[in-house]
Amino acid sequence: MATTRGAQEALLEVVDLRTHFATADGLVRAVDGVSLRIRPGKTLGVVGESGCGKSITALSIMRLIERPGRIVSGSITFDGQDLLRLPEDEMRNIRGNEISMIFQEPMTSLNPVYTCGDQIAEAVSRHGSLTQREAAARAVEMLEQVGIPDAKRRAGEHPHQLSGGMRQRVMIAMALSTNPQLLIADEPTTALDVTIQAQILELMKALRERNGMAIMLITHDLGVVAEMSDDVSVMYAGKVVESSDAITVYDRPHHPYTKGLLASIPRMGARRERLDVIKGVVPNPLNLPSGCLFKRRCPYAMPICDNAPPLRLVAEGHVSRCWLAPDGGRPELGEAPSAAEAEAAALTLTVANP
Amino acid sequence: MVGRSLREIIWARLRRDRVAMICLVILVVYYLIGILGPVVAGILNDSPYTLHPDLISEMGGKPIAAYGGISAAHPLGVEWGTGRDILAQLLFGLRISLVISTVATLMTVVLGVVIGIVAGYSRGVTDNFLGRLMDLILAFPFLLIVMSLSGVLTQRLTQLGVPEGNASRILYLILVMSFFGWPYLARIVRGQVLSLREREFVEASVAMGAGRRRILFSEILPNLWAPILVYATLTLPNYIGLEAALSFLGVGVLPPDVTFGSMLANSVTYVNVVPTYLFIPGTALVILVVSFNLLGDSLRDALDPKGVH
Amino acid sequence: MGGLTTRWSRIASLGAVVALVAGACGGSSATSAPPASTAPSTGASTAPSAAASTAPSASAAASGPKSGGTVYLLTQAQQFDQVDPQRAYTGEDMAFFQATIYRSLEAYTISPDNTKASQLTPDLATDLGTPSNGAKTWTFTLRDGVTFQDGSPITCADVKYGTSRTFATDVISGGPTYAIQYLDIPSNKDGSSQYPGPYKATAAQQALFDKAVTCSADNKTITFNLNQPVADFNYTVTLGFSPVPKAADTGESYGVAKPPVASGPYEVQSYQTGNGGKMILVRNPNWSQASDPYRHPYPDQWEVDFGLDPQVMDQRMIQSTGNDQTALMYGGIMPQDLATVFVDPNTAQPQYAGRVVNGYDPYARYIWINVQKITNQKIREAMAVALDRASYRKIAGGEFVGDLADGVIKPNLGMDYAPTNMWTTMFGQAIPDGGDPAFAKQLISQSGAAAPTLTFNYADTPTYGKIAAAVQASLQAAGFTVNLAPIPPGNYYSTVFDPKKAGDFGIGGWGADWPNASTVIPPLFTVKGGWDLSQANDPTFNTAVAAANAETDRPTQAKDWQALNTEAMQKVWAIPTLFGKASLIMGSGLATGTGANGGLYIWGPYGSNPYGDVYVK
Amino acid sequence: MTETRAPNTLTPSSPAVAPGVAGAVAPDTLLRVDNLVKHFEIRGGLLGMSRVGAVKAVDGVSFSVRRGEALGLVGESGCGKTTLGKVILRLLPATSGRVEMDGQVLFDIPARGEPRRRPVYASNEAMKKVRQNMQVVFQDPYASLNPRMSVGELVGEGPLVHGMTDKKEREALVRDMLGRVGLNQSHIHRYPHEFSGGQRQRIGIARALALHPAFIVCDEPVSALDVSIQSQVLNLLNDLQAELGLTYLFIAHNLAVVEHISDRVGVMYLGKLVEMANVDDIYANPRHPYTVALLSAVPEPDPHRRKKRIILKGDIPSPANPPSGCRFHTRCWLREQLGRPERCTTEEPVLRALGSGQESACHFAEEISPEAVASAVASSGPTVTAEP
Repeated sequence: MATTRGAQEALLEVVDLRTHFATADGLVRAVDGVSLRIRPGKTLGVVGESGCGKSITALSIMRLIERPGRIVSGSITFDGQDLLRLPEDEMRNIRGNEISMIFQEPMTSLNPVYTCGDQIAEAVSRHGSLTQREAAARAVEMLEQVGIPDAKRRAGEHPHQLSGGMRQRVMIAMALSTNPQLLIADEPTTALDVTIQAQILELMKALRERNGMAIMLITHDLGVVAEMSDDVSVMYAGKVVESSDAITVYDRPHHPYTKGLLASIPRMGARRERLDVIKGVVPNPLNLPSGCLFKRRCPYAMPICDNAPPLRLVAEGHVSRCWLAPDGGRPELGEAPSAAEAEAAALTLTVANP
Repeated sequence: MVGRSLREIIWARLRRDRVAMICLVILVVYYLIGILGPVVAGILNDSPYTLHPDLISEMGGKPIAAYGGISAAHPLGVEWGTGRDILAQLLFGLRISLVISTVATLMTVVLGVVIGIVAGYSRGVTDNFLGRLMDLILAFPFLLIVMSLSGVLTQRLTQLGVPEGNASRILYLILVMSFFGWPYLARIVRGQVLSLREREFVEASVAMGAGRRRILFSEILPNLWAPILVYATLTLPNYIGLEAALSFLGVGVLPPDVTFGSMLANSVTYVNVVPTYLFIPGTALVILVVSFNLLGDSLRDALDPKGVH
Repeated sequence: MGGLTTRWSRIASLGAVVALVAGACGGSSATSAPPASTAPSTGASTAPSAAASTAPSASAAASGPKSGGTVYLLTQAQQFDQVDPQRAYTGEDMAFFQATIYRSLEAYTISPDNTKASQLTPDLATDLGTPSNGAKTWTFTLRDGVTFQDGSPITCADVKYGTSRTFATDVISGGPTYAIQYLDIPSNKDGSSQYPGPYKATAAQQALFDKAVTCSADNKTITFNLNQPVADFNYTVTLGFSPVPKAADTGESYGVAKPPVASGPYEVQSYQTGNGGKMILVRNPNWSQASDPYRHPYPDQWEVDFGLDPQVMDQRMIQSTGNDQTALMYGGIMPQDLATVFVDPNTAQPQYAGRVVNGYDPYARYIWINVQKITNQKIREAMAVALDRASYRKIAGGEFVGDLADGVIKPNLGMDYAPTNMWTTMFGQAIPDGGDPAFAKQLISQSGAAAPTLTFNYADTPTYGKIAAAVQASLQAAGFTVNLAPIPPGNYYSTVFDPKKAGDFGIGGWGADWPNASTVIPPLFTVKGGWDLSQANDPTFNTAVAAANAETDRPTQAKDWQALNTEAMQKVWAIPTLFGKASLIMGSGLATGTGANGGLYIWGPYGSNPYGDVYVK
Repeated sequence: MTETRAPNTLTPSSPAVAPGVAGAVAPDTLLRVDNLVKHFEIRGGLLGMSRVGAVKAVDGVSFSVRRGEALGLVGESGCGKTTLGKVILRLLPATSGRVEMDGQVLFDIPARGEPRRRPVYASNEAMKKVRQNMQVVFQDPYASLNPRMSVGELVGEGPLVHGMTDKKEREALVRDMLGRVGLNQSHIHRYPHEFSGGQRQRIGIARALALHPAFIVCDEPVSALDVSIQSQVLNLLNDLQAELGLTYLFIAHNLAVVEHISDRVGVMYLGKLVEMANVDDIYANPRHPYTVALLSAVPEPDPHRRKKRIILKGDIPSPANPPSGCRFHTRCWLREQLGRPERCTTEEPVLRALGSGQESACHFAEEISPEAVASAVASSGPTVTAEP
C-alpha cells in the first residue's frame, strides 16, 4: 500500500517475523507473523498482554533466541541490512553497539560481582578501542548523564548497594554508552514504583532528545505507552493486530481488541461503576483456533472471521488485522479481498509522518 | 471431567520414561527374588549351606569343574573349599542385603521426616538444638565408629534377647546406618518446611483458622512426600553399597550366612584363579544399585514442580 | 578383614598357627644315647615319606653349586620376631639364622632326606658331645679357628655367657627355656631359678651358674651339669645355647638397635623393620670354610624384604621375573595358587619343575575336646566318629595341607611314631574318612546321655570359617547341636586357655621342638605340660609320662610314647585331623646343592626353606 | 470527566442472601486500628543474638473501616501496607497497638511509651471465630493455592475447619461459591495447575467467601493479572461487595485500580498514614505533598493528557532509619517552595482532619494550591544534566 508522502526510510523494519518454540508438549508459535517498523529517532510503543510475544519479538531482533526457540521466517531490516542473514560476528558488532537492550528486572540483568563502573567500562571498551582509563572515565560520565548523584563514588559500588531505580539508571547508562541508534526497552519500569518510574521515563525522554536514538518500548501499561510513544503497535497472541501513530490508536482504535483493552482499564479521575470487560481468556498457544485468534472474545465476530484476517490498511498510516470496514462498520458480504493479496499490500505499508 | 491429580500426572510422566520403567521392573524382580529366595533355592534343590565336598578337588580346595565349578546343577559355580552353591548364596545374600537396606531406609525416612518437621516448624530453641544435634552426628567418623562398636554393641543386642548369631549383627547394621543416616534427610525436610510455611497458601490456611496440626498434616506434609520419595530411592542403594563395604571390613554378617559384601570380600583371595567369584556378586550388586539410582533420577525429574505447571 | 585374614590364613594354611607362640622345630629320630655315632636310626616305617618332588632335572643344576649372586627372602611380617640368638624361637627364623649368621655347638644335617636331616652334625663343637654321670653331665670341645665377625676367637666363655643370658627372663623373653629347665641350679620356692641372669646376678648367684657350667683351662671345652638325666641334651643345645660376646651384649635391645655380632659366614650389614624394610647380610670376612665344614655359603649376599602383601608375593614368586628369579618366600604357597604350580602333591607343572615342593611341616593338627566339660568318653567317641575328616581336609586345601592323622605324634618323628589304628579297630569297627553318623548315634545311645549342645572354637578366618561349617554339619548329622564361636585370630590362644571363655572343643595344632615325642605328649596331655587344651589330668597317664621322660634308652622310650599316644586317642582327649604339610616355592634362578637335580626340598628339622643349601644358578 | 458514583444496578447473580451478614444496620465501624506498630528486629552482634536495629515497617497507624465500605490503602513498595494487612489478620505478630474487629479485640499491646500493662490477645477459640468473619485474598494466584488440593478441597477447607463436616453440605456450598465467582461448577475436582492466573484468583476469592465473612483484606489481588483479566476480577469484587455487603481493606500500588474500587483511600509513606479521604476528594484535590507527587507521577493512558510531572528527587529512604520529623521532608517539593521550614525536620506531623472527611499529616497542608503544584512541576525539570 504505497504511501502518499515521501516514504521515510525506516530505521528498523520487521516483516512477517515468525519465531516458534518446539516444546515437549508441542509447537508454540510465540511470534507468528509480526510486522512493524521503527522510524529513526522515534519511539514505537509495542503493547500487549503477557504471552502475546512482544518480548520474543525483541529477542528475535537481537537474535538472542536459544533452543528450543528458532526464528522460522521473516526479515528484520536494520539500516539497510537484514539482521537474520548476518553472520554471528557481524551481529555481535551490532548487538550492544548499534542496538542496545534493557530489561525489566535490573537486579538480575546486572552482574552482582562487578562494580557498576566496571560493567559500563567493559561495555564501552568491547565496541571501541579505548584504553582502560578512558573507558572508566566514560563510565563515570555516563552515570552522570543518567542523573546518578555522586557518580564517581557510585561507579565503585556493586549493584546490590543500589536501589531499583538507581540500578535501572545504570542499565540505561550501559546501554547508551555506545551511542546506539536503537534502544529496545523491555518493560523497563514495570518493576519500579510509580514515582521512580516517572523519573526513568523523564530520563529516557531527555536522552532521546539529546542522543536522537530510536526507542522500541515494550510494555503492557497503556499509560506508559501513551506517555512515551510516537507510534504504537498492539500485539495479541503472537501477531500485530493494529499499528498506527499513538493519537490514532488511542482516539480511533479500529481493532476490537484494542478497543476492549482501552475500555477495560480503570482511569484516574474517570470513575465508572463497572469496567468494560473482554470476556474469555487468551487462546492456548498449543491449540490456536482457526481464523481470527480474537474471534471467540470479539463482540463483532462474523462468519468471515473464520478465515484469518490480514493486516489491512484502514486509514493513512493505520493498519489493522480485522475484517471490519475501515470505518469500523460491518463490511458488505462477499467483499473480502483474498487474504494473500491484502497481506502483501500491507507489507509495503509505511507510516505517515505526523 | 475429573481433574488429573498431581500423582496421576507424575505417574503418567514416569510411564513415558523408558529408563525408569526398565529399572522399576528390575527392582521388582530383585525384591521378588529377595522375598521368594528360599523358595527359588528350594526349586533348585540346593541351599546355600549344604556342603558339596565331592565337587572340590584336592588341589587346595579348588572346585573340580572350570570357572569355579560351573555345572548344570550349579549354574553359577560353587564356593572354594566347601562347594556351597553360589546361586543359592546369591539369593540368600540378596535377601539379607535387601532387608538391611530397606529397613534402614525406612527408619532413616521416619526419623528424618519427623525430626525435620519438628525442627522446621518449631523454629527457635528446638530448631537450634536439633540443628546442632544433626551437625554433631554428621561430624562423626562413621566407619571408625561402626567398626569399633560392632563387637560391643552386637553383644549388647544379644544380651537384650536378640537371637544369637547374625540376627544381632543385622540389627546392629540397621541401627547404625539409620542412626547416622537420618540427619541428611532431616536437613532437607527442615529446609522444605521452612520454605513451605512462608508460602501464601499456608498463610491462607492460617487466616482460615486452621490449627497447627491441620497446617502440618494437610498443607505441609503432602508437599513433602516428593523430596522424601526422591531421597529414599537414592539412599537405599547407598545403604546396599555401605552394607557391602562393611561386610568387606568384617563388620557384616558371619558365615555361613552371606551377603553381597561378604561374597565380594571372600572373592578377593581367589580373584586371580577364579574371577567369577568376583564378577557374579559384583554384577548383581551393580545392577541393583544402578537401577535404584536411575529410578531416583527419573523420579526427581518427574516430580520437578517446574514440570508440573 | 581382608589384610588381617590373609595374613592369618597364610599362616593357617602353612599349619603354623602354633608357630608364633609355641615355637617349634621339627626333629627326626634321634640317634641312640651313645655319643658320636651317626648311625641311621630306624626310619619311619609306615608314614608316607615326604620325599621332595621328584622333578625332572633342571639343566643348570647338573653343573653343581657355585657361589655368588644375591638371594632375596620375601616375607609378609614387618620384621623378624626376634634376632637375639637366645630369644629366636620361630622355626623359619632359627633355620635362616643358623644357615647364615649364628653358629651353635651342634646343628642339623643339611639334607633333603628327612631322616638324615634330623641327625646332628657338629658345628662349633668337634663332636656330638660326651654325656657322662648317667647323661647328667655333657661336655663339648670347641673347634680351632672359630671366630666372631670381628675376628675375635669364640671361646667357651662366650658360649657360657650366651647360655647364661637365657636366665634373665625379664629381659631375654620369648625364647626357649631348656637351659633353665635342665641346668643344675637350685630354684626358688616359686619354681624360678635362683640365678637371675648375668645382668642382675650377685657374685653368689653367678657362682651358682659357674658351678653348673664350667670352662676348661684352655677355654676350649665347656661342661654342662644337669639336674636330671637328659639322653638327647646334644639336641637341646641347638636351642638358645649360641655364643654371644659379653662386650657386645646390650641386653633387651641386642640385635635390634645395633646389628648382632655374627659368627656364621654372613654378617648383618643393615636391618630396617616395617613395611618396605630390609635386612642385608654380606659375607663375614672373618669366617673361614676350614673352621666350618658344616656350611657352604654359596650366595654373596642375602636381602630380606619385609611387609609385603601375601597375594602379591605369591604372584611374584610364580611369575619369577627380575630379582624374584633368585628369591625365596617366607611361608607356603596360598591354596588358591596350588593348582597353578602343581599337578598333584608329588608332581609339579612342567614349567615349575624343581621350583616347588610339598612335604611335611613340623605340625600335627587336631581338635581338642575339653574333658572337664565333655566328661562322658562315649560322647567324645561319638564326636570323633561323626567328624567328616575328609571334607575337613578338602576345605583346608586338600592333600596339599596334610595326610589324615591317627594321633598327635607325626610320622616324621621317626621311631616315636606308630599307627594307633584309631580309624580301623580302636572303636570296634572301621570309621570312614567322611565320618559315620549312624555309628555315632549308637555310641550316643550307649553313653546313656542325650547328645549335648557343643560350642566350637576356631580362629575367625575365611578358611577356618568354612572348616567350622563342615565340622558343624557333620556333628549335627549325628544328632549334636553345634554353636560356632569364632575368636579373633590375634587372641585365639589367650581365649581358649581361659577356662571361663573356652568352648567345648576347638581347633589346635602343635609341632615337636626336636625329634622326640617328649616335646609332644607331655605338653599336650599333662597339666604341667603347658599346652593341655584338653584339660586332661589322668594320674596314671601322668606317672607313665614321667617314667617315659626319664627313660634313657631311646627305643624303649619310643615304645612308651607310642603307647601313650594310643591311650590318649582311645580316651579321645583329642580328635586327630591332619599331619600338616607345606608347599614351598623358589625363584627360577635358584637351585639347591643336595636337592634332587638341584630341586627345592623342605628342610625337615624346621619344615623350612633349605637356606644353607641354596645357590644362584 | 468525573462520574458520580452511579447506584449499583447490577442484580446479584444468586438470590440467596449470605447467612453471615446481619440484616439490621450494624454499628458503624467494623474494624478499628489504633496506633499499630510493627518493627522487624535486625539481629547482629557476635552470636546474632543482640538487637542492632529494626525495620520500622508500620510505625503508628490508626484508622477504622465502616461496615460495607471499601477502604483503599495505596503507597509505594516499602511503605508497610502489606505488613499492615498481615498484622491485622494476625498472620504476623504486632509490636504494639490495638485492633478490634466487629467488637472482638484481636490484640491490645501497650506501646513502648505507654504505662506498662499486660498485653491482651484474643484466645485461640475467639480468634477462630473472628477468622471466620475476616478473610484474605492474596496477590500471587500461583502461590496462594496448595498445588496438591483439588478446587473442592481448597474452597471447602474453611467450612470443614469450622465444623461443616457433612460432605454433601460442603460440596453444595462449594458449588454455590464457584458459581458466584464465575467458575464452572465442574471444576470442583480439578487442580490449581489446570487453571489460568485469572481463574486461580477467582478460586482464591471463592475460598474467602466460603466462610461468609463480613470483612476481606485484599492484598494486591489484581497486581499479578493482565489488564483484561484485571477488569474481570475488579468487577467481580465490586459485584460481591454490593451483593453481600462485604467490607474490603483493598491494598494496592496501582492508583487507578484503588480509585476504581475504593470508597475511601489512605495513602501510606514509610510506615505511616500521610493522608486519608473520600476517593473523589483525594484524586480531585490531594492535601499532602506526597499524594500530589504520587498522582502526578501516574502516566495517563491518553496521549493528549501528557502532562508535566512533579519528579521527586532521590530514592525512598530505608525504613531501618527513617528521616527525622516528617519522613517525607527529604524529598518534599512543598518544603523547598516554603524555604525548608524547620518544623518539617523537627516535629513529626500528626494526621489531622481538614474538614469534609479529609485528613492529612502535613504541617503545611493548607499551603497546597494549584499554583504551588504548577511551580513544583516547573521546577522539576529534566533530571538529565546539560549536554556533555
